[in-house]
Amino acid sequence: MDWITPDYPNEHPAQNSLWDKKYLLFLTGVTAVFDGFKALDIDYFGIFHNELRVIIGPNGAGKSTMCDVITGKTRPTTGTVHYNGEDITKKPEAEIVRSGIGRKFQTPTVYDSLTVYQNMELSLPGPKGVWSALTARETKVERDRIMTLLERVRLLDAADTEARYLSHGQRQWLAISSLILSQPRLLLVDEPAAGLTDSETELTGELLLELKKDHTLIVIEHDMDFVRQLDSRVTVLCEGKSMAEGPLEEVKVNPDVIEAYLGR
Amino acid sequence: MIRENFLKTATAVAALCTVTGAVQAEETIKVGVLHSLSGTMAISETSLKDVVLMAVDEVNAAGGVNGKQLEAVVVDPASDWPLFNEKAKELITKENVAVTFGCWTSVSRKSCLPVFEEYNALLFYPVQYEGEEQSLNVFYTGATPNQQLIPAAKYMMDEMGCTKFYLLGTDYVFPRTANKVLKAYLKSVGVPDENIIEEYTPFHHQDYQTIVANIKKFGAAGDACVLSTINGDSNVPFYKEFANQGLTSELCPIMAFSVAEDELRAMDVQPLVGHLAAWNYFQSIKTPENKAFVKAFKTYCADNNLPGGKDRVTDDPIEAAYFGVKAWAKAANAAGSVDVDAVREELNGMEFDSPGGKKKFDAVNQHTYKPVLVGEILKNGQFKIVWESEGLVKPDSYSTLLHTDGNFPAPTGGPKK
Amino acid sequence: MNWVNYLKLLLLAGAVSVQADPAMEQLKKLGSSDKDVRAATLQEIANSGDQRMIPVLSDYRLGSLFLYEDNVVLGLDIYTNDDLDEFVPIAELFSREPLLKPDGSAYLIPIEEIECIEPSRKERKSVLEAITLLELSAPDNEQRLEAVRKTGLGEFSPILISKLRNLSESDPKRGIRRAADESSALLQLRSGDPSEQAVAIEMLGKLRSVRSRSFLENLDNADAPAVQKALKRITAKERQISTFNILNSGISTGSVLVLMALGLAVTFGMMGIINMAHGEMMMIGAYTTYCMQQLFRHTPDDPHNMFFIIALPMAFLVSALFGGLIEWTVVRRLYKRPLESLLATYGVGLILIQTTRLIFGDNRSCNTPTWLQGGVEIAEGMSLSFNRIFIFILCAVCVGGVVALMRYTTLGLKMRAVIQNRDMAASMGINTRMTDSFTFMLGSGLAGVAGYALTTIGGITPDMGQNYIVDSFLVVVTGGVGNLAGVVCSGMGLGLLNKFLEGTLFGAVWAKIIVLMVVIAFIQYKPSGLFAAKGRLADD
Amino acid sequence: MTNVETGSGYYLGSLAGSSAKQLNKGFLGSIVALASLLPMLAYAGIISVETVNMIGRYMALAIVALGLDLIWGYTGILSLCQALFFSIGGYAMGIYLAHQGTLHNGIPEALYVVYPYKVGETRGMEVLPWFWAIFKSFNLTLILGILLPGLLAGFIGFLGFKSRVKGVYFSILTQALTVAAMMFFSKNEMKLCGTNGLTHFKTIAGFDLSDPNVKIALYVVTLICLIVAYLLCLAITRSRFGRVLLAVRDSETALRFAGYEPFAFKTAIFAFAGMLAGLAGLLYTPQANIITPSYMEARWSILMVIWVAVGGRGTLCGAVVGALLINLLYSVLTSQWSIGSFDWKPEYWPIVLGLLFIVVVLALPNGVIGVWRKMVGKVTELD
Repeated sequence: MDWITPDYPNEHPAQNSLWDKKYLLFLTGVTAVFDGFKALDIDYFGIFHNELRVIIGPNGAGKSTMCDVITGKTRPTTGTVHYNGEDITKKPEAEIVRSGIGRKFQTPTVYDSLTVYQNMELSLPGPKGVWSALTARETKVERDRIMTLLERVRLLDAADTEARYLSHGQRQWLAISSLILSQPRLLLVDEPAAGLTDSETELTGELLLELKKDHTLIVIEHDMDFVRQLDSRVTVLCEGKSMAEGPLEEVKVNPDVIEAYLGR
Repeated sequence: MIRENFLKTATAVAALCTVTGAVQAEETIKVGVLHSLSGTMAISETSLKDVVLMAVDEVNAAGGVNGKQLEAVVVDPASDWPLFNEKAKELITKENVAVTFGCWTSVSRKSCLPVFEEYNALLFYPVQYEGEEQSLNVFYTGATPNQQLIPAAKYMMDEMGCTKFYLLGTDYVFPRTANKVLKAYLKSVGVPDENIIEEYTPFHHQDYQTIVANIKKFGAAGDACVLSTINGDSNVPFYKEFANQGLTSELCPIMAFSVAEDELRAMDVQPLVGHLAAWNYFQSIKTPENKAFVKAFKTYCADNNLPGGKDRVTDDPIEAAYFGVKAWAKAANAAGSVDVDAVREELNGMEFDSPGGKKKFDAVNQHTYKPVLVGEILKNGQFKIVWESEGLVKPDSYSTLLHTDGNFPAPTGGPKK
Repeated sequence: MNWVNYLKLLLLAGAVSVQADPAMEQLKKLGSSDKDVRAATLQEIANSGDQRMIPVLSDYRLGSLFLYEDNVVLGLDIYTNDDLDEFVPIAELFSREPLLKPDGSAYLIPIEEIECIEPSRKERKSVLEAITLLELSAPDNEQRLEAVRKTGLGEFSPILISKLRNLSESDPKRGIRRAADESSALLQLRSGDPSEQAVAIEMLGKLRSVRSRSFLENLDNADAPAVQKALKRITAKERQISTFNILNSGISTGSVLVLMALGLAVTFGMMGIINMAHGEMMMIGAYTTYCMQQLFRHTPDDPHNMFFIIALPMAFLVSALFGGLIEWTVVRRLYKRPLESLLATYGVGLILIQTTRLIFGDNRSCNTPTWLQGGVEIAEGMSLSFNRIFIFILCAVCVGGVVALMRYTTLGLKMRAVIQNRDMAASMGINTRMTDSFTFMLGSGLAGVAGYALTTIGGITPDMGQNYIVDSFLVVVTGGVGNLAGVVCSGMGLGLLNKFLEGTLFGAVWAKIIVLMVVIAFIQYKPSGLFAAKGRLADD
Repeated sequence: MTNVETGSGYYLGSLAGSSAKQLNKGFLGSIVALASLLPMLAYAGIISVETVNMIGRYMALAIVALGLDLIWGYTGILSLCQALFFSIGGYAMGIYLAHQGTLHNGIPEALYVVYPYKVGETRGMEVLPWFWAIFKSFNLTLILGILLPGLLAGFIGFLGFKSRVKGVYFSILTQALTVAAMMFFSKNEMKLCGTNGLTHFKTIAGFDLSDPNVKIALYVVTLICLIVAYLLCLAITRSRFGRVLLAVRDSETALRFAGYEPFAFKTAIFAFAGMLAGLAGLLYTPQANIITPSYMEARWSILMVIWVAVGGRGTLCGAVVGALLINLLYSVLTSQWSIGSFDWKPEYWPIVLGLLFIVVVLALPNGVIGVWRKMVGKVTELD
C-alpha cells in the first residue's frame, strides 16, 4: 500500500511536473454519491505511463463508476481527476476522449445498424466535427489500417455485415479494435473477456498485451485466469474504496480481499 | 423490371384518384355537400349534411330542378381546412357540381373561397359568422353580426336592465370580431369602458373556474350579463361551472351566440335553464310551415337510421342549410338553367319561403334578410321565444359600426371576364 | 295497495277544495288583462308570506300556469306527439301531482285550448322580487340567505329595510344576520339621506362587503375618506377571496390533471408504451357513464343517482377491457419498440373515435347526479363546488389505490418486477404476458375513471380525449417517467401555476402558453423530470 | 474481399449492398419519370390540372417527411415540431402572398378582419406590422422562409440536445412547443390573422395563381425541390455524417466515447430538417392557397411521423412514398365513390386509415418500401 501514497500529498499534482512524468492519470479524493449511496470513495489512485493496471473487485464495488468518473460520464461529487498533467474533472466526455482516453464498455457498445467496417471508420483518429464528417473520406492508409486490425480480430469476412448480426465475441472484438483504432494514450477496458469462450479470451488477452507496449491500459476484469494472463499490477476495489494494490499474487493473499470476496 | 412493376402500381394509384366518383347518368344535376363528417367539427356539421340531403330529396320529390333530378355528392373534408379547398376543387372540377352546400367555420369557408371564385362556382354558407367578407360566389344564409349581436345586446339593456357586459369567447376570429362589433355598439350607446370586460379562452377549454369567479365578482351588484361567443364543447363546462358557483340566470344572465338546439342535445341542460340565446330561427317557432319542417327532419333521421333518430332537433344553421337548398332550386327553376351567373341573377333580391317564415336575399351583398329572435332556454332543450324583431333585418356584410366611413371593400369573385 | 288509492282520493279532494282557497282567487287575478290589477295582486301575494306561493310564483314567471275550467293549474312538461302537436299535462298547483281523469288517465290538453297565465317580460323582475320577499320568511336557511342577499340589490324601500333589520336581530343563523346587515346597508346607501348613507358606509366597511364595491364607487362622494376607508377594507377582503379562489381552482385543476395522468403514468411511465389512445380510454369511460345513465333512465326530472355510483366501477371495467383488448391485439407486439407504439395506438384512437361517432352520434350529454350539483359556501365569496370536491377525493383515492396495489399486493410486486426486468421476472416464473396485460388494463381503467369524473365538469364527445392527451403526457413527463409521486407533484404544480397565471395578470390563453413554456424550460433544466432516477444505470 | 477493394459498399448508409443502390436508383427513376409525366398528361387533358396541383402539394409534404426521416429514421429523434417549422415557412410565403392580394386602405385583405384598430377610432393608423413589411420582398421571403425555421430548429436543438433531453422527453418538449406556437399564432392580436389564417391569394411573383400554367409551374418547381432535397439527404446519409447519425440512434454514449459530440450532429441535422420543413411550407402555401394555425395541431405532427413509418423508416424513398401514399389515400377515402356495387362512404375513412397504421406498425416494420423490396426480392438485408 505504501508505494502508492504520494510523496507530497498536500501538493496539487498538476503543479508538480513530477506527477506528469510519473503518472498519466491521477485521481485524488474522488467520491461519487447517488441518492446518498457512496458508489465511489477513492483517496488516491494513479496510473504510470505505459502501465497496464487491472482493477478487480466484487459486483457493485464501483469499478465501472470509476471508469465513468475518469471519462466524464459521471461527475464526481468531490475530488479531481488529472490526466497528463491537466485537470479533466469538468471536461465534456467527447473532449476527454479526444485528449486521448478511450473506453470500451462492459457490454460491448457497437452501432448495430452500421457494418463492421463503418463501425471502425467512425473510430478513425482525426477531426470529429460536423463539417469534417460531411466531407470525410478514408485514405488508403486508413483503410489498410482498418483491414489489418479486422484481420487481426478475425472480422475481415464480416466487414460488410451489419454489427447487429455479430456474435457476442465478435462484438467484443469489434469494440476493442475500434478502441485500438482510435489510438488513445489511455485505454479503459471494461470486462473485455466477459462472455467469451476460452480461445476467444486468449486472443483478447494477446491483444491487450500487445497494446501494453505503447499504451497505458486500465482493464477491469472478473476472470482470474485472464487477469493472470495479463500479469500486471492489480487494484482491488470494494464498496467504492481502493482496498489493496500490488501484484496479483500479493493481493490474492491479502486477508481483506479474501474477506471481501468470500466473506459475504 | 423494377421500373415496370412500379409504373404499373403507380398508374393504378393515379387511375384510382382520377376515377373517384363513379360515372353517373347524364340526366341528373349534381350538387356538392361539403361538411365535415369526422374530426372536431363533425359534432356540428353532420346535422347540416343530413338536412341538405333531406332537402335534396324533397326537391327531387317535387319534380327536381328543370325536370332533372338532383344528385348529392357527399365528401368529408374532415375538419381539415386545406382539405376543404381540395374537396371543393374535386366537387367542382371532377364532379362538375352545379352548386355546393357546405362549411361551418369561417376558416373552412375562407379555405375554399378562392376555388369557388376561380371556377366561378356557387357556395351556400349556412352559419352565422363575423362578416367582413363579400364574395359574389357565395350566398350567405346565416346571420351577420348586425342580425344577431346588436339586437341581443339591445335586448339585454332594454329588457333585462343590464349595465355591465362580460364579453366571453373562444379565442378565434368570430368571437374576436363579434366582440369588436359589440364593443363598438355598447360604446356608441354610452356604456363606459370599465363596464365592459373582454376575455378569451383556448379552443376546447374545459376549466372555467377562474373566469366564473371573475364574472361573479364583476356581477356582484346584479346588473351584469355575459355575452358569450364560447364555441362548441367548451359550453358544457362553462355553464356547469356557472351553476356550481351559485350563479343563476336571474343574478347574471348569459346571452349566447353559439348555443343552439343541436348543441343543447349535448348538454346537461339543467344549468342552462333561463339563460338566453339570440338566433334567427328556433325549432319552437309555431307556424305550420315550421312544424312540417321539424317533423320532416325527425322522420328523415329516424327513417335513415341516423344516430339520434327521432330525437334529433332543428336549429338555426340547420334551417339555414335547408332553405339554402330550397332557395337555390327555386332560383334555378326560375332561371331555367343551373348556370351560375343565371342563378345568381335570380337569387339576388329573391324572396322565398323558409320554415322560419318569408325571407329574402339582399340584392347586392348576397346575404339573407332575417328576423332576429331571442330565446330563453327551457329544460327540454328548446327555446321559448321572448323577443322578436319587427320584420326582417337587413344584413350588413361589412359592419357599419366598424366601417364608420362607409367605405367597404368591393365584392370579390363573380363572373369570369 | 289501498293506501295509495286513499292518498289519491285525498289529493283529488284537495283539488276540489282549492276553490275555497283565497290564494287561488288571487292567482286568477294574475291572469287579468289589466296590468294594474296584476301588479296589485302580486304585491298582495308578496306580502301574504304564504310559503306555498314561492314555487307557484316561479312557475308563473316561467309561464307554466294555465287557466283550465276556471281553475288555475300547473302545466307540466309539454308533451309532443308524433305529429308535433303539443299537449299540456296539468297538475294540481300546490301538490304538483298530475290531475287525473275519473278513469285514472292524465289530462292532456291541446296547447291551443288552454290559456296561459304569464307575466309580461317587464313584470318578470317584479315577480322575482315578490318571490324574494316571500323567501325572506322561508324556513329553509339556504333559501332565506339567498333572499336576504338578493334584497340588497333591489329597489330601495323602507319596508324592506325594516324587514331586514328584524331579520338581523332575530334570525337564528349568524350568516343570515350578517347578510341582512349588509343588504339593509346596501339599501340605505340608496336612500338619498346623507346621515343614513354615512351609517351604511361605515357598516359596509366593517362587514367588508365585496358586493358593495360598485355601489360605493358610484357614490357622488366616492372620494370621501369614509368611503375610501371602507373600500380599502373591501379590497383586503377581495384579495383574500382571490387567493382562496386561485388555490381552490388550482388544486381542483391539479386533481383533474393528476387523475388524467395517473393511468398514463402506469401505461407510459411504467411500461413505456406511448398510448395515444389514452384519451380515447377516457372517452370510453365517459360514454360508459352515459350508457349507465340511459340504463337507469336517469333524467334531471326523475333522478336515479344510483347510475353514477354504478358507473364508477363500470367505467373502470369497460375501459380496462378495451385496454386489455388493445394490449392483446396491438401493444403486446410493441414492447420492444416503444416509440412505434405511438403510431399504432394513434390508429387505434382514430378507429375508436369514429366508431363511437357512428354508433352514438355526436351530441350526448350526461347529467351530474343531484348531489354533485352546486356547492357549499364556506365564507362569503369563497365557495367549493361539490363536483370539484368529488374529483379531488376520487383523485386521492385513485392515487392511494394505485400506490397500495403496487406496494402491498403480490400483483403489484409482479408488476414492478416485470417493469424493472422483464427477462429476469420471466425466469422467476412470473407470467409476464398476464402481468403486462393487467398493468395495461389498470392504466386504461384509470383513464376510464378519469373520463367518468370529467362528465361532471364537461361534455361528452367522441374526440374529447384529444383535448386531454397532450396535457396528460406533459404531466407525466414533467413528473418524471415511472414515478407516481412525480405525477402528483407535477399535476398539482401545473394546475396551481396555470390558475395563478390565469387569475392574476394573464388570460386563459396566455396562461396556457406560459405554462407550456415553463414546462419546456423545466425539461431543459431537468431533462428527466422532477423525480428522475439517478445513478449509473439511469441514462442507458 | 472484393467489396473491400472497390470500397463501393461503404458509402451506402444503412442500405448495404450494391443491389440496394440499384433499387434506389430504379425507384427514384420511376418516381421522377412518372412525376414529370404528370404535367404532360394534364396538358393532354387526361388528368385535370387540379390533380397535378394536388400531387404538387403532397410532394411539398414529402419534403417535410424527408427531413423527419433524417431526424427520426436515421438519428432516432422523434420530433413533433416539424409542423411548426413547416408553418413558419408557410406563413412567410402566406404573408408575402397576402401582400400581392387585394389591398384595402393600404392593408392586405387577410389582415383586415383582425386589424386591431381601437373601436370607435377611424382607420387612421393603418401601418403594417414590421413583420409584415419584411415579407414584401419575394427573395427575402424565400430566404427567410427557409432560414427562420432552420434557426429556430437550431436553437431548440441546441438547448435541448445540449442539456441532453432525450427520447420521449424531447418528443413531448417539441409537442408542447408546437401547441404553444399554435395558440400564439391563433391569437388575433398577434396580427397573423388568427384562426382564419392567410388565404385568398392572387398572384405570386407577378404570376396569376389561378392560371393552369402557373399551377403546373409550381408543381414542377416543387418536383425539382423534392429531387434536390432528396439528393441532398442522400448525400448526407452516404457521408460519414450519415453514419454518425445512425450511430447516434444506436448508441449515443458509445459515440460520445468515440470522440464525437452527438449534440452537435443532432443540432445540425435538426436544423437541416427544420429548413427542409420551411422549404416545404414555402412550396405548399401557394398551391394550397391557405395557411392556418391548424397545421400546428397535435394530429399533424403525429401524421407526419406516420407518413415516414408507413413508407419505411430510415429509407429516404420510404419517406417520400409514405407521404404521397397516405395523403393520396386520405384524399380518396374522404370522397364518396363506388366501384361496381361497392359504395364507399367518406365517414369511414378514419377506421380504414387507423387500421392501416396498426397493420403497418405490426406487420410491416420496414414500411411499404420493406414490402416492395421483399417483393422485388433483390435485397436480402433490410434495416
